[in-house]
Amino acid sequence: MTITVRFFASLSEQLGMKEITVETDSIQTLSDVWARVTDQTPPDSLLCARNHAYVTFDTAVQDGDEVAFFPPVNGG
Amino acid sequence: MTITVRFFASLSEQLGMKEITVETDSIQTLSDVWARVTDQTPPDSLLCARNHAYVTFDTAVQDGDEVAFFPPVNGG
Amino acid sequence: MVVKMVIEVRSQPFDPWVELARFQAGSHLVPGSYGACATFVGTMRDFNQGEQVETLFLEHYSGMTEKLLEQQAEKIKSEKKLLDFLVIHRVGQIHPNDPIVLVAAWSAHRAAAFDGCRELMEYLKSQATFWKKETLDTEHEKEHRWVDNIT
Amino acid sequence: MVVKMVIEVRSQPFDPWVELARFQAGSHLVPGSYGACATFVGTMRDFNQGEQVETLFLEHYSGMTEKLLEQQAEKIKSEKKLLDFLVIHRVGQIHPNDPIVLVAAWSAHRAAAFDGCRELMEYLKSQATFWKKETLDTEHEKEHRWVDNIT
Repeated sequence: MTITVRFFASLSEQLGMKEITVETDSIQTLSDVWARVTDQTPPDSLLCARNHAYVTFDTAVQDGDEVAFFPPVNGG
Repeated sequence: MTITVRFFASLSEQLGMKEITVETDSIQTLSDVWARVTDQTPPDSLLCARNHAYVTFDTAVQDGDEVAFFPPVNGG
Repeated sequence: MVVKMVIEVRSQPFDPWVELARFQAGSHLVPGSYGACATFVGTMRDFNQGEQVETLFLEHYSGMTEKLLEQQAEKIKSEKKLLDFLVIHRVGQIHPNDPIVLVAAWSAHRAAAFDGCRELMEYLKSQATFWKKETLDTEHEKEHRWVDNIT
Repeated sequence: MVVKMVIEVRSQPFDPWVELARFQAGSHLVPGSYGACATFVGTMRDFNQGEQVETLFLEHYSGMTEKLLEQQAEKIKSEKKLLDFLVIHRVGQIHPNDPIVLVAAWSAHRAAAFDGCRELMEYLKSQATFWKKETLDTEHEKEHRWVDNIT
């Protein structure tokens, strides 16, 4: 399956990636996606989304999903 | 002493008075002022002010005071 | 420079957004100093307590009204460290969709602005010496009534 | 007529008072139907956490940000019986005194307008996918830092 993975703000700068496409059938959850794209331990404050909705790291991914990882938000 | 007495809104219409000047030395409090200008029993919800500040009916009046009686407020 | 809040009772219609733009463009607020502005605009509805309202007459106790609002605004401003207040309130004959009241509070941070604006508005509703008389749009003749509750 | 709230992320400067006047003059709100409008405007300050801030870069997750705000606004609107919401949020390069966010809530009565505006603003601050990077005005060189707390 194909998963689009996006990173934002300070996390994107730290990892040196904004967007990456993962093609594999060996991943099931967002945790697996993280482990597939980086060796780093996820920061304690890390947030994630699947298809534009907040989810937990044990949420399953499906072919075609857009997954995102980002630090705490602070708009306004 | 001379006291200016003012009435507002529905109370002013009921009493048929907007403003009246009382000249006498026989009054001490706002209750006395009320009794001097009308025979009516004060409505339960009646409010009063002395020189533009909310006061109670047992507040003393002095020469030159402006006293006001009015119903509950509802601006905004 | 002494900055003074603006608390105004006005007998002519006003546009709250124009007033806010004008106030912010004036000398009251230092650019870059305020992070938050909370406002409330009360507008005349064409219905109240189940009845169609044609016009509203707003009476006030000139002198006392302004004094109460200034005192309360000063108190809230100092308690919450607000930067400024703008209050405009209509009196006289008012028509549906006319703005009746504008309260705006500026602060460095949003909690103080929200709290300050709401506190002053609640005070205005419950304490400031304004009274409303409605002209109802009944079938046969005009009916007048003093509003006897806080809406 | 289907009335739709306006939730907008914008990369150009905006004037909140002009936007409010335009929105109210449009087809969204029936004149005479709303008695209350509560608004909040967040503006860029030139100081934060004790430092002089020169510019701010606001990043967002396009698509997710708008979706979250629309869902939350719809939820609050239905819970509180609000009539309408207007939300505008800047992204990109921002300078001191620029408006960053406008949230406005219209309702028949004031409690719902106040509560609705504040609830949506708190949601926006804590959940909407925006991130701020400040450029500080230090003596020698430009220093950049991602803001890591909710102000």
